[in-house]
Amino acid sequence: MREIMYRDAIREAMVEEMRRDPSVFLMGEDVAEHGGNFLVTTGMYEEFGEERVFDTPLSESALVGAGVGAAMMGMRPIVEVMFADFVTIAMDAIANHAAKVYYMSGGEVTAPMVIRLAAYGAGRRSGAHHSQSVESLLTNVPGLTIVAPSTAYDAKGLLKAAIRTPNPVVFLEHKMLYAKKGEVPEGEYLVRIGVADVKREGTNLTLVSYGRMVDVCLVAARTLEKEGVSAEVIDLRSLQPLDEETILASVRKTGHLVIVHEAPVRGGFGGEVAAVVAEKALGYLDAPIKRVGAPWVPVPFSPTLEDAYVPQEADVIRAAMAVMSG
Amino acid sequence: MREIMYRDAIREAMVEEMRRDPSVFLMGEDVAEHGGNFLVTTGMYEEFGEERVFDTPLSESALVGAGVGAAMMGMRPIVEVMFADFVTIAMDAIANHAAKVYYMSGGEVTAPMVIRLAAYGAGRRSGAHHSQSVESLLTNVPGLTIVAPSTAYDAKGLLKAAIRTPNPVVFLEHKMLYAKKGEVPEGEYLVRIGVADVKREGTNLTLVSYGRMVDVCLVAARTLEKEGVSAEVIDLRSLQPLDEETILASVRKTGHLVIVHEAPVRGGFGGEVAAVVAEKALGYLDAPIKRVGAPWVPVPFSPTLEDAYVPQEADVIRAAMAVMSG
Amino acid sequence: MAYIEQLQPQDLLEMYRLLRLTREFEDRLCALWGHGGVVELPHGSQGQEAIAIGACYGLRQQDQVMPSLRTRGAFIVKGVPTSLQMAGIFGKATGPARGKSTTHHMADPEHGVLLGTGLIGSDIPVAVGAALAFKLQKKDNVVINFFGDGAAQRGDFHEGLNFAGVFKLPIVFVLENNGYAEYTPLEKHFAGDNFACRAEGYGFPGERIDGNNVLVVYEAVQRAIARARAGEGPTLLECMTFRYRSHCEARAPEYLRDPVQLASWHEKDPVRQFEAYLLECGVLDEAGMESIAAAAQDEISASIRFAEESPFPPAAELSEGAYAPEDPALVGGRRI
Amino acid sequence: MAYIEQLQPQDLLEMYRLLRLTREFEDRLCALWGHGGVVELPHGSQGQEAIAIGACYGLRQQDQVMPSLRTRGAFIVKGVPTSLQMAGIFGKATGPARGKSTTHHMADPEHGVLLGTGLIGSDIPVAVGAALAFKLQKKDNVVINFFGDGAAQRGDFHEGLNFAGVFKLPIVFVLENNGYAEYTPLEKHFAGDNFACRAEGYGFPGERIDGNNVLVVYEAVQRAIARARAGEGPTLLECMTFRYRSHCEARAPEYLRDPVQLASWHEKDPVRQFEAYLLECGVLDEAGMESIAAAAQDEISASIRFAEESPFPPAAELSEGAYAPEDPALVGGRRI
Ligand SMILES: Cc1ncc(C[n+]2csc(CCOP(=O)(O)OP(=O)(O)O)c2C)c(N)n1
Ligand SMILES: Cc1ncc(C[n+]2csc(CCOP(=O)(O)OP(=O)(O)O)c2C)c(N)n1
Ligand SMILES: [Mg+2]
Ligand SMILES: [Mg+2]
Repeated sequence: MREIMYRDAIREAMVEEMRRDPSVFLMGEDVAEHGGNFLVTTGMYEEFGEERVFDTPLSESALVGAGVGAAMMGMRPIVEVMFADFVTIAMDAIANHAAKVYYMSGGEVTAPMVIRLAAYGAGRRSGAHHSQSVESLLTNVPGLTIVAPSTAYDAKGLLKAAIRTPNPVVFLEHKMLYAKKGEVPEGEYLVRIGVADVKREGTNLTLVSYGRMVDVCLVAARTLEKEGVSAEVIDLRSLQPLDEETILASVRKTGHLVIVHEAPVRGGFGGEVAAVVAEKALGYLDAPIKRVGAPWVPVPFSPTLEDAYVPQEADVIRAAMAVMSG
Repeated sequence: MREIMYRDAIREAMVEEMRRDPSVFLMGEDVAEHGGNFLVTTGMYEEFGEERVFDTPLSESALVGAGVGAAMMGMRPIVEVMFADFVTIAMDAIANHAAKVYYMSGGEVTAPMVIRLAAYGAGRRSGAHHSQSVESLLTNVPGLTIVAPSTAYDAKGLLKAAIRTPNPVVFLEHKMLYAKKGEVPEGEYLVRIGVADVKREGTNLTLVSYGRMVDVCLVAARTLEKEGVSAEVIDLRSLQPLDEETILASVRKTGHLVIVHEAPVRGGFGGEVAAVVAEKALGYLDAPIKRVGAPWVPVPFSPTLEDAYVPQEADVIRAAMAVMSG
Repeated sequence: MAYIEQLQPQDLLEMYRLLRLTREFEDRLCALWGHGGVVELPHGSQGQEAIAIGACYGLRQQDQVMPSLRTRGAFIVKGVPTSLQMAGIFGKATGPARGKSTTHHMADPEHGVLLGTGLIGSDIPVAVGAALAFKLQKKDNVVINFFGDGAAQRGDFHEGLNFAGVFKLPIVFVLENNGYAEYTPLEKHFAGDNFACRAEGYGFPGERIDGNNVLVVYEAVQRAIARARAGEGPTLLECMTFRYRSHCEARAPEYLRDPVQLASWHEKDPVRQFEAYLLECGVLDEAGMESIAAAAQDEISASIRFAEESPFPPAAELSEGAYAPEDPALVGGRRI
Repeated sequence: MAYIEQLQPQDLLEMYRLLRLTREFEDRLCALWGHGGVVELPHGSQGQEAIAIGACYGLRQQDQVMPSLRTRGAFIVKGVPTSLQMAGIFGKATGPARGKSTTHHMADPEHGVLLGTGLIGSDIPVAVGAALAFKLQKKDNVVINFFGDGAAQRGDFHEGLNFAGVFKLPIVFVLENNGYAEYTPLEKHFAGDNFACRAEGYGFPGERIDGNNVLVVYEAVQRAIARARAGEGPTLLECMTFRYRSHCEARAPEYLRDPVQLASWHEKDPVRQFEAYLLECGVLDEAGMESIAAAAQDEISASIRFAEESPFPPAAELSEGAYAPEDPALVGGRRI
């Protein structure tokens, strides 16, 4: 099958949905002529024109806030936040407005919009303010839907589904995945939000992950195979809703769990996954649950430091071996 | 011993520290002549004058951001955010600036400040935007220190410690605790940040909580006693740093754990506590870990709905019984 | 004054009725506070009613209003039943969102009221987004966004107005300058001479007007609306006014304020002022005045009765409605 | 022009040296990009150097600057060694924070440089807070806060300037208007005529000036600083300029820009302009010019060598320094 990059898959999803539905439009900083710093929106302005693909002032709060207002009035905005780190200045529009529209209006108003938190994560020497994994700033906010695809295929299918849902969706795009290639069908398909993907079957260890760390887990799993550990790798794909059943089924089978994400461990989403298992599959655990994540520091700039910051295959293997021998 | 209200204890801590250290000052909205909507800062303007206790424009981002700048230049600001829900518009100054100052400056600059997220939590018919428990928006941010006292005694001792630390501290004040009375010594004392408090000793169930829910757990514990369940109640007091040892020691003793907080369960801090136990004391657990928290909705306004929203003694008991029989 | 000249006597009488009804609503509500029943803390708009009535009179149903914390009149002019508002204030199931949200920031798509927020000023970009939708949909509807002098210090005021200016959106920003942000007087949160001048920094006109004269407000807003419908962009109108009550009913009207200043504004009362004008030009007589007043009293009495007799929402409804129903083909998994 | 008249020939020569050194730094850095070594993506300030040099020349060590993404000259005038900056750009342990942060937003308390942020505009309230500290400490130091036209659309610009105006803080806001926010031209993110007028809405003076004339900038900033030190409050200076390079080195200078416009600005080059002036008034001669140029070349060459030869920070340093050392009597527990 045709292989395209993650960034191209995201664009394809937006383009297909904009052709299908005139109420869908894209706004953000430098998304039009420029096509985005990561080439995600290249060519969209040329196809749809400045009424449906346009640049906004350097005003993230107004960007997302205006998206909410437009969504409440029947449009289906896709708003791109250039770097996910900037979510801190759009938090109110996301957490206090978009997320609460349906409930506070007693179901009379919806806010169907997709907030693309672009280029999250470390790896490009971008410093503390252009490299963060921000999902936990949002995972305790009722009303939100949060997805974080790890492949081009999922990126396209999940984004198309996200654009069609009547609720606000936060779409997390890891900057180190943009150039990653993967098989993506030409035409129409959807990936269900809230359904995890078992990327690799295994019998005695479950590795739960999402975003960029999925590939790290897959590499680790191959190495672990040589050590006699058969690791099952689960890509959550969505954090809200969460596919508890897939996680629990795997843990009931393997009895061992390691959760891996790029965000720092303390207060990270891994805690939620561990808690779900500790409540609903505790009896099946043959060993303590381990979490792998970044150290408790901001993302450093220098290559030697940043490379050490990002969880590596070795970290996953170390945790896995500890769990298997524990 | 003398009994005073939680709000008075907070004020006393600020007053004592301001008398002790001229670099400490207080700014916020209506904290001066008005003395705050919850009477926390009453009289401070009169004692310290407008140079050390002053009102700011309705600009939370500038309020906290200016606090960071003043702290970097040798002051020790206490900034009051009138309602914790407004943290969404001050997130950037807290999470992207204050939290990162020391690391990004290679230890050359500090940001010693206290951000008082006032009047958090439900219970006063204030609606979705004046009733939230916002701690999980901040618990995954390295560089922050986060405390949430449940008693007047802890409020005073923790706030005094917070004002003296060289790092930024987020101080969470539950609106329903402001009028709660407790024994508070007249003079100088400190409560160590990062140390939990065993509020009640027990032998076969551990209830971990913080903030307003501590009292709910204590009431539930008394009822459970009658059911033959001896519940130990732990008040975390600080979420960052976290007193893992106290939690683990208790669970190793009781073998049963229920975590209780007012915030919604999914993505809440309870997940972190569960994960710590599932990693470090799994072998001691005789039953699944249960979490009690608010349902997955914004905080509703109507009394019947809001009362049902806040976790009650009955919810804790239900979870406790399930754990004890599980 | 082009627009007010087109107003017919029945328009003037209707404006007067709306002013009286709004005043009646607020006075009765404030009187009830503390005597049981009223759950939502009142933030009375008495003294400022001319702004909401003048700005909203004559709006289309599809035109949207984003009220401030002190724009009761906007709900009333837009046709949100006073009984629904009162029931919401009582926290009843017959109120907005069946009690899930306060009426302060209630949504009413049927009457063109946008869902607001408890975060003062954060509603501005959202209102701007509604205007953006109108532009993209090529509809000539407008949005009227009300907010106070305190809200004008929020970053969202700046980002929202600049955004609206850049895209020439059909929106009118109505700034209710009552000289206070809660208990903080204007001079302590603003060093400028006026707010109207800020519009220049966004590339559209700004004007300071008398917010206590309903016809002055009507004229200015109608002019701004014409601009907006014609695709010429936003306008900022700074309406000078004063509130009689304290920020909210938790305090007395004189609390931290100068009684003399308070009294001086009562002289400029928007209802009495308009009343005198109507009596003078013979559009209204004592009898008509009385019957309008009586009708307002009856309506509010009925609304209060409705609110009192309505049931509270059953606790079971708490956990419903955080998400709009989703196609299972699109979304699975567990929310919690 | 009161202030520039007090400048001595050696001041003028020093300003020229600083301009040349800054230009040299930027040109050499941009030339190195892509050829290994340079880790931090360059955001060249070529064409805008007069703003930083003119604004910072003559500042006290205790005066604080909060640079923008394009204020290399501010670091240089304030005395941050070019070797330290270059080492930081190379990601070396000899750079700011031993490689933990980029140099874009580096802190240097010793030289009076405030820690910035990668979030454009968010530094404004922080700079205002530094000025607040000076006021509370009764020091007559000032803060110079640099930012661009794009940053001026952030809510933090509004909240920060209003806050500074209300408290009459000792700060000078230097807006570098280069007509672009990344690749978005001014007319697409701003509908106003100028930014200077926004100051009126905050109650302090604003002025638009020629940002390519170092003496014009110096004069205006000195006047603003005098105001600030005298406790009269902030000033907003909109400096008109243009950048020769693209937003960053990821694109060519002409990318999405008009070559003619680009060329026209080269005519107004701040370095050449000042050079011509100095030659004309005899403060500088060809020989002096050459030696200053040569010295600048040598310094940057040495800085690059220093950066190249410096070690990267050991990975072990990664996890150190998220918190300042705390008294165990105050803080216990586990961070992680
Ligand atoms: C973001 C935010 N900050 C603070 C508050 C608390 N608060 C509610 S109303 C108010 C004053 C608003 O003043 P203004 O905008 O002038 O409106 P007015 O009450 O005078 O009509 C404040 C500070 C809030 N609700 N939201
Ligand atoms: C809050 C935020 N939004 C967007 C960006 C991405 N970004 C970096 S520089 C820039 C443009 C800044 O324009 P301006 O303020 O005019 O400064 P200039 O680059 O022109 O000197 C943008 C959008 C950012 N770093 N921070
Ligand atoms: Mg006001
Ligand atoms: Mg610019």
